[in-house]
Amino acid sequence: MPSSKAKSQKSPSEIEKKLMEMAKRIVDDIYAKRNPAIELPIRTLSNVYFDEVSKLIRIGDRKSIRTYMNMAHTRKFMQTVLVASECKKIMDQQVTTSVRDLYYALKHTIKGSKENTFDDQSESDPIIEDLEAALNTLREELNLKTDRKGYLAGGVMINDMGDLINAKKMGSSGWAIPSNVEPEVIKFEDVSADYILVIEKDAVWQRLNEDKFWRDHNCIIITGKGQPARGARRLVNRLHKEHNLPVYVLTDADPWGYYIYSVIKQGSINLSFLSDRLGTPEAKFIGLTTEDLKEFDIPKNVTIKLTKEDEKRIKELMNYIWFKPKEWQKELKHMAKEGFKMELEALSSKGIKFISKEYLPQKIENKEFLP
Amino acid sequence: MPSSKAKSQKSPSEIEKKLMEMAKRIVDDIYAKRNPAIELPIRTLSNVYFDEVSKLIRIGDRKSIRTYMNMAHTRKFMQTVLVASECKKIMDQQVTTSVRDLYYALKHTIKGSKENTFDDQSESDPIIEDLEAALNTLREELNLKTDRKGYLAGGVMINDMGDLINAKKMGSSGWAIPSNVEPEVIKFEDVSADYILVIEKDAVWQRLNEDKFWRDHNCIIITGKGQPARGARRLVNRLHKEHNLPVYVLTDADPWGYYIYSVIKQGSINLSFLSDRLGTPEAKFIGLTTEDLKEFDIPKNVTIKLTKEDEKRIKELMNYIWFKPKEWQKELKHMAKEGFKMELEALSSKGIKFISKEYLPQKIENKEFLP
Amino acid sequence: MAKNAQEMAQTHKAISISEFFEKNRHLLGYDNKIKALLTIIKEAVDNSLDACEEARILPDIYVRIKQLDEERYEIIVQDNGPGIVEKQIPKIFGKLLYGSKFHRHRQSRGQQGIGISGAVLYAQLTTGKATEIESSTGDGNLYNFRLKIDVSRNEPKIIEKGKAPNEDAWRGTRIKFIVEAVYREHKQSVLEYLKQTAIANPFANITFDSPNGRHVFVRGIEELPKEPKAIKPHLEGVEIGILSRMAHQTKARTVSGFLIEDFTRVGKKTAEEICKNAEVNPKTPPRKLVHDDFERLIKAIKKTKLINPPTDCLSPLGKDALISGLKKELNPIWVDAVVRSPAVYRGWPFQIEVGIAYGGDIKGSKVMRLANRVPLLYQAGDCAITKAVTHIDWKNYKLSSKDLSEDPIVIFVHMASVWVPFNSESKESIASYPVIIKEIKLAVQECARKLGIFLSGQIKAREIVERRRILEKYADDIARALANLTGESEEKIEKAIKELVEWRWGEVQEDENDAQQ
Amino acid sequence: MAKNAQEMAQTHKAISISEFFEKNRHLLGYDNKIKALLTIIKEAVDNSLDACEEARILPDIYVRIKQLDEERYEIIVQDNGPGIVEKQIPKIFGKLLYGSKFHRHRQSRGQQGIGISGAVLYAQLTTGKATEIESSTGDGNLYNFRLKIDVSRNEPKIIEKGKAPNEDAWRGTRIKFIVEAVYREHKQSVLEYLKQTAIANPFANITFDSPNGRHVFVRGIEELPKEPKAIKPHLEGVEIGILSRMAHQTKARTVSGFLIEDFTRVGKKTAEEICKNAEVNPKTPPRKLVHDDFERLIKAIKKTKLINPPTDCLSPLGKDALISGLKKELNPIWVDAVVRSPAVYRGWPFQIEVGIAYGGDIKGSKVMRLANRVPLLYQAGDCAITKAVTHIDWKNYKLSSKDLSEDPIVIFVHMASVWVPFNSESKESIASYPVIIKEIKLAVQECARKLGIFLSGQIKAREIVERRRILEKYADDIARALANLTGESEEKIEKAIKELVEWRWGEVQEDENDAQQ
Repeated sequence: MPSSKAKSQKSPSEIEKKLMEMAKRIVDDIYAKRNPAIELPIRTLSNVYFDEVSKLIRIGDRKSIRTYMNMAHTRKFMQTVLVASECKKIMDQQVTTSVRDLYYALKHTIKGSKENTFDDQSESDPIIEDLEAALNTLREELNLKTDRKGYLAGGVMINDMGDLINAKKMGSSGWAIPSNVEPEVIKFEDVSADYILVIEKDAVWQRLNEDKFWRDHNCIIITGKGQPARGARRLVNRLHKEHNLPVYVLTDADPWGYYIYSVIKQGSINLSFLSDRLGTPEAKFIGLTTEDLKEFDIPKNVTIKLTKEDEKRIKELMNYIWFKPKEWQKELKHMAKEGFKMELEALSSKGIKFISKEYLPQKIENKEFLP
Repeated sequence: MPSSKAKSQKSPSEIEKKLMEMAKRIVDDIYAKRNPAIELPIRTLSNVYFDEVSKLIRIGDRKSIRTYMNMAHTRKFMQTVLVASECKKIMDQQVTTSVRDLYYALKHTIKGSKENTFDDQSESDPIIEDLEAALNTLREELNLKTDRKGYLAGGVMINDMGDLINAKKMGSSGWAIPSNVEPEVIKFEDVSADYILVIEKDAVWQRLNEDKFWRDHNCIIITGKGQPARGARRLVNRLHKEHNLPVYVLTDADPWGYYIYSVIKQGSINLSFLSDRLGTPEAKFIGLTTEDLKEFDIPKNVTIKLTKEDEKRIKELMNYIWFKPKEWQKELKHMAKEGFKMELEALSSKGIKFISKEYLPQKIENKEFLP
Repeated sequence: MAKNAQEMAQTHKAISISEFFEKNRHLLGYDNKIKALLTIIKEAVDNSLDACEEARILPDIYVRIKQLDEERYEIIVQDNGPGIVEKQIPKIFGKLLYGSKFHRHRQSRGQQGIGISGAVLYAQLTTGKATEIESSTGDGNLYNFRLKIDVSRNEPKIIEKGKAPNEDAWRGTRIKFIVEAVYREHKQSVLEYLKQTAIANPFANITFDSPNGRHVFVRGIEELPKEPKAIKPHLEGVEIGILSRMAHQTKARTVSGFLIEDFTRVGKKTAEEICKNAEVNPKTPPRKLVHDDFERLIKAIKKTKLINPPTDCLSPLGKDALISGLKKELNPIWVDAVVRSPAVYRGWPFQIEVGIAYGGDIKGSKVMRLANRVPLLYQAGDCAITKAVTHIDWKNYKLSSKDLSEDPIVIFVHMASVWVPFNSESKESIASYPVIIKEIKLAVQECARKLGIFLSGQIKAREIVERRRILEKYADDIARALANLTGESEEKIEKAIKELVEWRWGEVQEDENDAQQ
Repeated sequence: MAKNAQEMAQTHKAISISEFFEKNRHLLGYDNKIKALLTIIKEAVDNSLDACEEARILPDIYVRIKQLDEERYEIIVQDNGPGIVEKQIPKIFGKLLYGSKFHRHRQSRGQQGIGISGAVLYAQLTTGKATEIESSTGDGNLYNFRLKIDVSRNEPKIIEKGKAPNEDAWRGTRIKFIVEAVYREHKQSVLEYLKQTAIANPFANITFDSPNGRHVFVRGIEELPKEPKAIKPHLEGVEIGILSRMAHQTKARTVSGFLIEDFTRVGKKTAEEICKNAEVNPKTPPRKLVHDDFERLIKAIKKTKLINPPTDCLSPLGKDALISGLKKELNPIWVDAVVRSPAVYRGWPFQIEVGIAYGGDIKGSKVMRLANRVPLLYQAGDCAITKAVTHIDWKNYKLSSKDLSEDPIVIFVHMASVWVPFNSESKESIASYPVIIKEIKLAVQECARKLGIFLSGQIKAREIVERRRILEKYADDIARALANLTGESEEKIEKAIKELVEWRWGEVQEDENDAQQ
């Protein structure tokens, strides 16, 4: 959809219409001398719930009202209107832009003062999320894109803006996942893989890519390089939904790795309004677990002692409803009791190829997954 | 060269021989009851010089002697021997591994103590650099690889481990640059571009890729996402040397951006022993400069005030011999005097497409480069 | 060589109190030459104020410090007080531990009869000069003395003595010392002492000719504080030694009578209850009481509920005088004061008053500590007042810093008592009895609450004006954005926003349904 | 009501020193009931030690504290000193400011004749009980008194007096007080005071029956410290007041003779130089000197170079005694001491000695402050000793913390002087004269340097053994790696490494050509 030439005139999209309606209501308030207001879904833990049916984190019904005349809101109100206006502008021009470009495009000193509209990007980013939630849309549909992160290799043929990319022929790099993977940009031409393996660490992904693990096991390997960005999560969601591929997740055995898994599986609190598009509730956890230490006879000295912060985070995870399944409670308790965590690279202590030749095949064969 | 199957027996490479010779000398020392020693080039500013002929930062002749019986060295001596041994092992197996895997493979508790061979990766990484410098080699030739970073798009056809990649057909992502781009892995099958544009920021790269800037201007665009990793630097070096492509660099107008340019151009202090392979002395600086503010009539409010740290860094840059050309001295003085810096995204304040449609074309056309 | 007891006995000898303080002058406030100057002026001015008050005269005090030599100064302090009768002059100025206030239980500045004669001692010690005193009670005679102290006997030594006709019927006392000293103007200086004295005694005129020029502190009110009454001791805190001594000196003829007459606030019922609990016949003549009787009496007193001492022995400044003093010397934008009800420690009544002045000419923060209207300038760290003030978190009262380090504020704390418990004989800080600290804290907090209300009012007023400015500031940008989004005219929207603000800016909006914003 | 001068004059009255201290008992160390107990024992034990030393008797001191009631204690202090002659007993114990040491310039524990009678005053004040004194000079008679003080006259009041045959020829003094007090064992307790006293007086036997059991501090050396000599005043620091008083009391018949005879270290030449500079005829009879003469004399004295006072009036503990005391009571692993040469402040000679004990039974760090062999337990913060010790960066001396907070160390500092300048009459801290702080600092630093050498030796020795352990620890891993790299036998390499270590581990390697490692 984006192209380098702006079409001369186009009819407004659904999203553009929503933006304009929001603005219309504000203007009506102003004319009627009412305090102008924007209604926004609340995006904190207090307004988020775990939907037992869809197994997704979802946003609740509670709204906050951001008004012009409440001093605690005035600046944010102004910023919200400005971001909405700029989104309309770039949609009119049919270009996409990065959230950082958006920030720069809007930053200026307010007339008659020394104050800036935005002081830094950490002010504009949450406003974008507010708009996404309020309009029930993705930023990509507002023609915005975020930092991209993550790589893919294996049995899938991708059509990216017309370019055909064979993920089995991407050499040592793999295919870099863009920030916008919506069907308008990215199409799957041919999917031959049997399942998707999502890997927390790029180094491990590279090890598996070098060993052509995806060829031997007929799968797709994806890394998010840590907490996956929206692009990678959306891609997993689409591949699973559209082609029914099972999803296995491989992370460090620590509370942060487990949280990454949970975000892939049921979405995050902050982006709870997007869980339908970003979460993949059928994902399974393949490892590492602290129980692996014994099962795979990993030397104890490659484990790492839990920090105070780790311990706190473990307690928090145990209280999340989506970690309530007994297998997870058991694993978390075990980690807390034993007092150690492990990184994926710890498997290298058993030999460079241990992960691709023994660990993963055994886990997949025996279906040793956590839910 | 790497493959998933280890060949049964292979003759040792040059590098392996050097490793073995180093070990042999140590063992001879031990048998002769001499203090075993490893000679290492010193890699700090004190032993680095700017070679006016090649225009590269180069390492000097001074060596340090790391010995077993000097208590300040003993642990590092042990670690050096261990890393050397592990490198030989993976070369024997003909696999590559990440520096993080190497760390995990070597980490264990020392017999009869509670001490670990390595406490964390920040202990093993410098030892790898020591070995690279001592053996005058790249880590890639030791079958090690680092984190990869950076993307490329435009007029080049790449052969990556046998996979043919057309960088004009890489959709919204571009080609992800791997950490090892040595000729054994990456070959350039066809180079049609006229020049290379190296861009500090990924967001700007994406903007240009979306606008198909590389098609309209027949070039290659590369981003290192900040300070480029070795892979991207080596790639620029090879494309320039092997295909004689001019190299233009586009960074933020701040001392950190300028330093990124200098690293691309003449190498870095820390990896001064690799400047021949990583530096591209013929690179030119295309922008941003603080003078651009006036020339392109950029609104003053998107500039950022210099911090104390910025000011300190400017002074340091002015003293580096490779920033001595008068154009650079003038720019740095101007920045210090005016007291502001600018990010690339600041150009968006002139419109989303200003950078691709006006700024870069004008600069390239008029050859407005800094040396 | 080794001595036996007989030999040792020969060296034993009585020591005069003057000799003692001559060697231990730091105990009286003569630690160094800067402080010595302050101590002398303090003793003389305190005496003048005490005398004027007792004689119900509005004080006019004149102080002059003149430099004679590098470290030699002439000090003159003159008052319009009642004057001193001729025969008392030598003893008052020339004998340590001689005075009118020690045996009397009433609030006064001086207490021990040691201050002014200490100054005479210091002068003769450092310069060898006699001190000159002129005084008249307002009759026809003007007496003048040049005095020293005979240190080994602790008796006055009259160097010269004269009598002149007092033609103007002048009344008052004038003292002239010549001492080794150093004059400085800093936070513990004579000038600061006189300024605080002027605040605490707004009924006094004080003129000060310093080596650097004249300072005049003009009287702010025309009324003297009410005269404190002397009281008898209170039974609370009386110890067996004192009780038995008093019993042997009493004029009362029965124990019961002794308790009622020699102590304050003991009625017949209380006296008899004490005697009963002590198993002492209330009719027993006090001189016949033996040691065991006293022990039982002390125990009985401790068990008996006693009425608090009367408080007319106290003479606080009062709220109006305090405010007047702070206003005239500090010129603040806000001032208020709090006077606590009297309280009691160890049987002694005391009363705390606090004034706070804020802003205006005040720069920085300062705690002024006073005891019986006398400023305390040294040993702030040890003082109950400092402890009470620094334990308060001033941010609670809308000041900008927890410890006042960034606020223009003077906190004036006055303790009035029959017997102020000082930490040392130089009377520079008040001992930290818990009940004293508590009273100070309550008074300071009450006054600080009033200041807090004033300050938050100021803040609120600023905020409301600020609100309008902020709303209008954003109008331009909001209008442009809304125009782009709706296609309406930017000018029209901006005008509407400004009308809206004009219409409704005064309304206070509370953040209720919107915790996350 | 308003009073005139005549009325006021009638109320003036002399105050006795006993009355003064009765009301200001905190000045003598009776701030509270815990401290009171310590003060009494301190005064009595100090007197006993002083008396024994003067009579050249090795002291045996017995102290007993017995609880009688919740806050009532009986205190007994007994010595084997010279005893007190019958007629002196009442004055010594029953009159304040009476003593043998005030007018004499010599190092002693007590100074002002105010301590022990102050204790008697406190006892009668709090419990009404007389103090009992028994004493014999070793002849056939044993005298006993029950004494109080007549407070208004500051004279002893003999309640009972007796004489008994002294059949065992016992010699010494025994005092028994009954007081209100509270007994505690903490860092400012009687026990701590006696322990420090035992360290500072290792020639004394001290037995202490506390309410919680017996503590015995056994004599460590059998020799008394050398006897200090009395000295005359020194001209440095003499003030005009003192000079003129002395001139009127002297037996000398010329000014020159007066200067030579009544002051220490003034020779004929010096005396004449002073007279010449002062333009005073050296033959003038001192009584004929007038004020101006004294002024000129004082100026001349200030200009004249004076010889330092003699130091035989001082009796430091000495290095051996100090080490002996610290060893016997603290059982450290290291101890040493430094005795400075005498120095002078304001004409008074003084001498600093410092002992440091480290490790062994010592837990935590402590500074023991002593003046003339008397431990100082209160007001540490104000004391010159504390200031000197805390200004030292102890890390420079190889201790593990800058402020000693983590080290097992006792720093013992003793100031011996004819006249110790205390900050208050209760003698709890030494005034911070710069020259005193400097002397303490130099002594402590010198002693600390010795400790530093000891500690760095310990560290070095540990390091050398550690070196071998480290080298051997890595042998296994290095051998395996080298075997992999060279193809040689792992066992063979490991054996060779161990031989290498065995051969060369003692060699010290310095980091020379290898700064970056």
